[in-house]
Amino acid sequence: MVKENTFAFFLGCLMPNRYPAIEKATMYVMEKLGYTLLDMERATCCPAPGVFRSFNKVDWMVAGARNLCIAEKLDADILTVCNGCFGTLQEINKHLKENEEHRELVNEKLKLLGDYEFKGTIDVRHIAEVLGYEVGPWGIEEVIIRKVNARAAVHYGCHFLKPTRIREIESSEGPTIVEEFIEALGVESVRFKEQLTCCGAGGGVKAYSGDASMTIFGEKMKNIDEVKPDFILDICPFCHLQFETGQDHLNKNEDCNYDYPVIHISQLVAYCMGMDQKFVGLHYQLMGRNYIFGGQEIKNEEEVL
Amino acid sequence: MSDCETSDEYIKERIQNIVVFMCNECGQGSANTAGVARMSYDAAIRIIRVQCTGQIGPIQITDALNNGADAVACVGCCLGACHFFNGNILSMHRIKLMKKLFKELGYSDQFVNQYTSRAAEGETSVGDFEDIIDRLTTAIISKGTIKDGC
Amino acid sequence: MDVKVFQFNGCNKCYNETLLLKEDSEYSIKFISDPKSWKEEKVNVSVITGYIVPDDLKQLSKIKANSEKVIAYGSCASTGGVYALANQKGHNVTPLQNLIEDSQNIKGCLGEIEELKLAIDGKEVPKLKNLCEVCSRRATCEYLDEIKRQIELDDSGTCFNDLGFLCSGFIAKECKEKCIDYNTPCRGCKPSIDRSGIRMLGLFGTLAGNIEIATEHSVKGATDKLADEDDDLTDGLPDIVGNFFRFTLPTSGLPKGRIPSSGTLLEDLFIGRLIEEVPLISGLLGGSKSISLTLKFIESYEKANEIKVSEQVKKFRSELLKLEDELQNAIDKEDSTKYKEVTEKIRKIAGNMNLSNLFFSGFKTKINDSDDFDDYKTHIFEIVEETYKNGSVEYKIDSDGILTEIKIKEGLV
Amino acid sequence: MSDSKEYHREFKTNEDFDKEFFKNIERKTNIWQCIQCGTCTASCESGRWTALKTRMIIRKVVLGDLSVLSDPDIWLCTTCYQCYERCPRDVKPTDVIMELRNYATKLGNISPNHRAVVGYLTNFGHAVPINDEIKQRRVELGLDELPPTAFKFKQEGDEKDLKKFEEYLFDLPPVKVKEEKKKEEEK
Amino acid sequence: MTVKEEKVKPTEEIKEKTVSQDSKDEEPRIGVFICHCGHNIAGTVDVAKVAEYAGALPNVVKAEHYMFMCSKPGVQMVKDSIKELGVNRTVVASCSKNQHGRTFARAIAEEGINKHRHQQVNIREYCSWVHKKDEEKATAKSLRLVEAGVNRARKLDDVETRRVTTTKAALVIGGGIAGLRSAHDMAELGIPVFLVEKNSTIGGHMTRLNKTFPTLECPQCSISPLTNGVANHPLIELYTNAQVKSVEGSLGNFEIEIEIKPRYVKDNCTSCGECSLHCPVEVPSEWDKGMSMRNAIYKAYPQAIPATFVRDKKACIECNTCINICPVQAIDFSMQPETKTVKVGSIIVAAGFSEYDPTEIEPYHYGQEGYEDVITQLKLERMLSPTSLTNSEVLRPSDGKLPKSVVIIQCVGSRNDQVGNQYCTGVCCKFAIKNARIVKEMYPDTDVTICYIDIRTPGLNFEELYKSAQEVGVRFIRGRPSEIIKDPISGELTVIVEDTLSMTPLQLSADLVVLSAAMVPPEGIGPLGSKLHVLRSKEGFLKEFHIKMNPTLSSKGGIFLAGTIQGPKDISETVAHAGSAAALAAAPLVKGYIEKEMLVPTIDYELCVNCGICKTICAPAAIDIDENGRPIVNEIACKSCGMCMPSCPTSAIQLINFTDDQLYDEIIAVSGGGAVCE
Repeated sequence: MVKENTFAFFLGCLMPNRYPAIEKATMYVMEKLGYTLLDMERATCCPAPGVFRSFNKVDWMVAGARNLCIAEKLDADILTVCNGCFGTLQEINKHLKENEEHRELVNEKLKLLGDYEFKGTIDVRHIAEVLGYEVGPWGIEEVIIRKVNARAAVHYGCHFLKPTRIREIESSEGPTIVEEFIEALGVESVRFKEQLTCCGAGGGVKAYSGDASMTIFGEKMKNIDEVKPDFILDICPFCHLQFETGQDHLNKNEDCNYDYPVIHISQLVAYCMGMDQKFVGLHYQLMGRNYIFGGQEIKNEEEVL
Repeated sequence: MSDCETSDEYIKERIQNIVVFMCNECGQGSANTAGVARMSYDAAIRIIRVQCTGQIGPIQITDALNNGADAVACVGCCLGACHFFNGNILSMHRIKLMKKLFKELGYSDQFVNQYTSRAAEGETSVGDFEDIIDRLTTAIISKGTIKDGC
Repeated sequence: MDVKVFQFNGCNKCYNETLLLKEDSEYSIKFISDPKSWKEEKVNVSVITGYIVPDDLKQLSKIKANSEKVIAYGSCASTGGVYALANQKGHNVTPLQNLIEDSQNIKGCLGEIEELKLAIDGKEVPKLKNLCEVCSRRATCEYLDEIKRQIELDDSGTCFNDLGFLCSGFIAKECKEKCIDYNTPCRGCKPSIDRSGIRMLGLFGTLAGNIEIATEHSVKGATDKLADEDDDLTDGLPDIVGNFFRFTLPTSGLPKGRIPSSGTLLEDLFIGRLIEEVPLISGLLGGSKSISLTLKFIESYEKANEIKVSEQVKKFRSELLKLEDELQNAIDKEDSTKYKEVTEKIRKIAGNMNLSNLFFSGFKTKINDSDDFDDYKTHIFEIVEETYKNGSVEYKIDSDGILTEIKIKEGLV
Repeated sequence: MSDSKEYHREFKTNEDFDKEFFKNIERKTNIWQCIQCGTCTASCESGRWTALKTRMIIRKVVLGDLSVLSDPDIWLCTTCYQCYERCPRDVKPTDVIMELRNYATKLGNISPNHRAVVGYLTNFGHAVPINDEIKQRRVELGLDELPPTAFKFKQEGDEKDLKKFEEYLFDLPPVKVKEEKKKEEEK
Repeated sequence: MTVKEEKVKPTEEIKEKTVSQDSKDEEPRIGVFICHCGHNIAGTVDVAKVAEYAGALPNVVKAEHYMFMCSKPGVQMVKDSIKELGVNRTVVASCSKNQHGRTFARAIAEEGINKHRHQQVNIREYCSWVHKKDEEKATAKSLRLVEAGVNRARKLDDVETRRVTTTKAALVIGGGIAGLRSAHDMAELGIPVFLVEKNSTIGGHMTRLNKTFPTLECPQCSISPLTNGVANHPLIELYTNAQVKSVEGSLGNFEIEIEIKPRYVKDNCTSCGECSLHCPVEVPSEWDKGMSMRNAIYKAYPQAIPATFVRDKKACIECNTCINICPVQAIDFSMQPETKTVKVGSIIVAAGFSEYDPTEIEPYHYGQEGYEDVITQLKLERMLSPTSLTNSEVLRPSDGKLPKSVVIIQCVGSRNDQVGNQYCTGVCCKFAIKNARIVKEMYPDTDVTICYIDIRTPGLNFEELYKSAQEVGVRFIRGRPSEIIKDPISGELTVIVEDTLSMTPLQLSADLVVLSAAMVPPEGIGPLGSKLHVLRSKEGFLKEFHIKMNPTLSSKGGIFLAGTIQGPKDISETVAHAGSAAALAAAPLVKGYIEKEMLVPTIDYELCVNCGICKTICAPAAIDIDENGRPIVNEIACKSCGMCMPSCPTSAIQLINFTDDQLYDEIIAVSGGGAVCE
């Protein structure tokens, strides 16, 4: 039986090494919501589904299983904030739980990496899913102290919902989990064309061919630009990176001048729960550095605590 | 197998009877077509007419084997085309278990087999018959006959 | 009427049971535990127990010559019994009827003493009900979707077979041991029809009609034929001989097995069996040592796989071991009343003299309606490929949970 | 048309295909069931802009056309799983491409950038290593300078985790010299 | 085979009598006759030797060999042997059973011996013809085969040929084109027919259509003669708003309970339409696929048959306007549902199909708000049809404008594992092409595109239809669209598809998207199937008895399938199918009786353990469980396959003349030759 209201906090790569603000925000949010986050010591890259799985599926599973084992030792479900990490870990976890043959294979190899054995005792969760379903708009209402009145272009990314048969969160064709949630924060989600397509970063494409990645992304931005949102809301640091550097890259190489702040869902929630904007960390980012969250206080912190 | 030589021909020569249960529909039909077309197959093949291969159970098969048959086979309609809905499939399942049983007793699993044939094509049943003999031959060479001795 | 009970080879469960004949005054009973040493004298009825091999023919024909009536009592003597499983490895256990003609059979492991009495008095044994009719579970006999080797024990209303957990009750007569009452499927020690094993095979082959099996094409004419690779069906039934022919292998009309023998007859009969069946089989081996043997099997498995057993279980088990010794000296004293009460006690805990209630990690059914059943309940266990050792028994199972090697120290049974 | 035009052998024969090669590919029966309906290519975000034609890749696998393994397109899949979601024959193209990449890797068709990423993993335990600027920020935000991941332990002198990574995981075939040359020529 | 009148005893007599005992008691006297068949047999097999061997077998009183047994003198030999030597079982070793088995069977029948006491041994097809080269072996084999025949003959029992008088009436379930066709055909043969239709009108899907391919004629025109014909046929009793409640009995004699829901309008309705004119309630019309509205009291469509109006109780607000307004006081809210019991000889199931509901395929957003312009083919048909609201204009449901571009998507719900329909519906291609062409002809400057995976137009006139569509300029794109996307700003639809032939991804902007949805089993087929005890295919359609040889008979004797209930079909196939079903269903009724050889299993209740497995595996559902849990054989329904035998754990159930010990004797003889190395 895994611990209640406790998560092994899986950092991954991009969040700690590029966007520490998201890490900060996530910790802030989860603590406020009464969850305990445990450090996963010696954790590594998930490893990234695009690149590493492409090289060697088995090794990919082994490295992933190693991270799962760390959490199993902590006896807590894993919390990720990144679609990539979520994708990898959730898929490996589910696959190894079902496929004995591979489980044995992986456990064999795990022994080489140290004292690890995959037992399949835990689950893997994504922050968006925890917020959307476990906390829920109903629950968040009570703990937030400000609402942001803004129009956001929500980007789900791919690996959070797809493949639906493995993720089993929500239909990938018309998801509403994030929309419904941020509505409670006063944020209106604006639908734009081909909203659910990929940002172009995944599958090792960003590394393999920046141009291809940017072409796909360019189309995405065009569609977003059509509806002129206040900011872009994502749930994955990798998409986050793509949106950040991507806009910059496009501005440099094409005749366009995007400046849409890119905000990860934990950053937004953290702000609404009363985190100081400077910790939200927009000023560290390339885009929309001086964007100020509008919105009004609805109650002061004391009421919440 | 030690005391008798083990060339294919030698064994084939000595395979004397193979009991083949053929269903009244495709099995019989196919064998008749084969006969009319004057195809030829080994004289060891002895056909018993039954309504449907679904009618033949382990009892009949063991009876045959105990009474000197070298091998037993059921020939029914093609899968999905059984004239009594699914008799051939049920028979297949039972024979699958018989095979397993023989393996467990240390015998070859080729003494029983299930085939299908098509009434319009004599080749199908003849092909089945030849297949029975080939498999039986190899089985005997490697694992010996169902009888003791030899 | 003077009756002589001859104990041939193997377990002496039935032999011991015949102690109960003493309660009837009109018999004058003699127990001959070593027929070889028996010097000929005329008898009315001679009862044969234990399994028989062709070497015993000489002795048997002597007995036959001197007695008016010969009765084979118990599965071993009448149908070959559990020891005949060793025939799979080329041994030659034969039922009495194959060696000497017009002998009477009292089937069942263990055989029922009332029936024996009737047979001795030369009365007809009344027609018995079929086991299913006296079973608490109800069958619908739909096609199976999968064959299970273990089931959760909660459901006590549905037929084992409907749960995919094969039971041979269809061909069995009602009996006293009644393993089915202890969540143990029947293996047909008391068949109501000849060649029962083969018939069960036919039945299950049919019931399995829904399960995927592999087929291939024959080269010429290219029609479907049965492929010889393993599939869901054969994987579901890893040990057909042990399952359907547990007591009737020599009478089933199957050829004698050709698996090379790998030791004594006792060891051979275990090899190839499924791990979850091993305690049941060793339970059948009866004799005064069966309990300790069975527990040795169970405990070694638990030890190796770190299955925790509750205090309650330990308590019951030690109790059983005590009873075992009591039973032994009851038999030595030929004290039938003592024998009776001890067996009663054993039955209370182990379910029946076949110890059906014993299993890995606990017991299968409530023991004298205690309400703390959860403390000593068995649960579904993993099959782990490994070598297991516990004092005088040592065995090895493969990934399918099939016994591949076994060593049993002498003098255990 | 000028005489100088060269003609290449356009038709293929059985020798051009290797039926055996893909015999162990996962779920091969499903792949053989592909009806070439094009749902995958149409769903493909990348395919709208690049040369990636998922349908053709599956087709080549069915035919046993090994050119697919040296085909750079298979590295253009963003694994967005759109085709996986919609394929009417349940071919799971994304997984197929992933597996093809595995095969390709074995043959040494790996882009240098990807090699670099593997290097990062074995050195830093991360596909994206940390840098001083970020350390700086982390401190500003009140986080530990280094996250408690394998890299941190490495810094503290406990290298065994990553050593083992290097030893046992993702050992890629050596760089093809030929490829190196090409790179240079391009430059 | 036909059996002489006097030999066939009427049902009642035999009911008590199971198997004639006498055959068991008397000691068998067997006559064996070996046929030379010219040189066909004698050329290879030493017939004299065989005859000699046979003569030595126990119970054989006569063993002869003759040039042509099937010739008149040959048959006479058999007859004589019966007269002179009192032979009571005959074995003829010649050709196959199918060829001359019945000749001799009939011969002994004429001598007053039950025809099932003849055993045919096939030493031609199974021996002489296939072992030409090796005469010695062939002879040896014949010996075995003949001995087997003798052994088998020894225990042969009489089998009664029972005559079951059939009820001369038929039930047809479903009033669509298939139902109407078969009902009408049977009525024409003079059989009273009960036609049960669950809707308020007959005619089914066909009445909804605009034109029928390939000739583009008006379905109304082609079907109305049939609908009227059925409605007015003296022998056809029509139950609309009705459903089958229960089915008892078997081939020849069924008893069916029909439940009839009230119309609330009496038959004296003149269908003047006053009521619906004044009815305040409006709901979307089911018949019109929701493309138009109807009132709470309504007639599905002007030409509907029966013309009587019907009241929709759910929708009605009981304002009683109609009651007051009806000139003939036909309306009566107090009507109650009634159940009728009818006795029939055979049943035809023509329950038809439903159109697949594409909401399941999310990328197409069918039925989602904002995607009103994504419709199915049937809706398009409704738009085009002369009786439609749009008076046969094609208009966008969203804004009622003429579409400038129409995209038709094929294989929606068929050939799709994800939704579980692996089959190809087979008619979508045809009607899609038809509609595409019609639309293109109506609006030449609208561009019409069909996105297909494969175009399947087999058969006469259909490829021509395809060509004609190409002629008028319908664009064909080979590729299955991945999704339909909607621009949130402009609101226009775009279909994304790859043209697989040129390998180019396309974005087709579409004003109207038409989905060619699959044919799926009609709702409620499950319960119906189990009421009828017929088996269903995995797709959910009712399973035919034999895919090739008997596509209209269901798994249960006496119940026939007509039209799309057996699998997707177009109208002409359906009509043909229905016709054949009618013929087959009518045969026993016209004849007045069924002659069934009682080649059925008998159950020994001493052994039976009531496990019920025989019931499980009996495909024609000929084994039922009686009140005290014992299986009983329904001798009429039984198809004598013997499948129940090996499944029985105690061999309690035995198929007469194929019992275990009869087979055993035969097996002994056949296999009783030496074996390898003996």
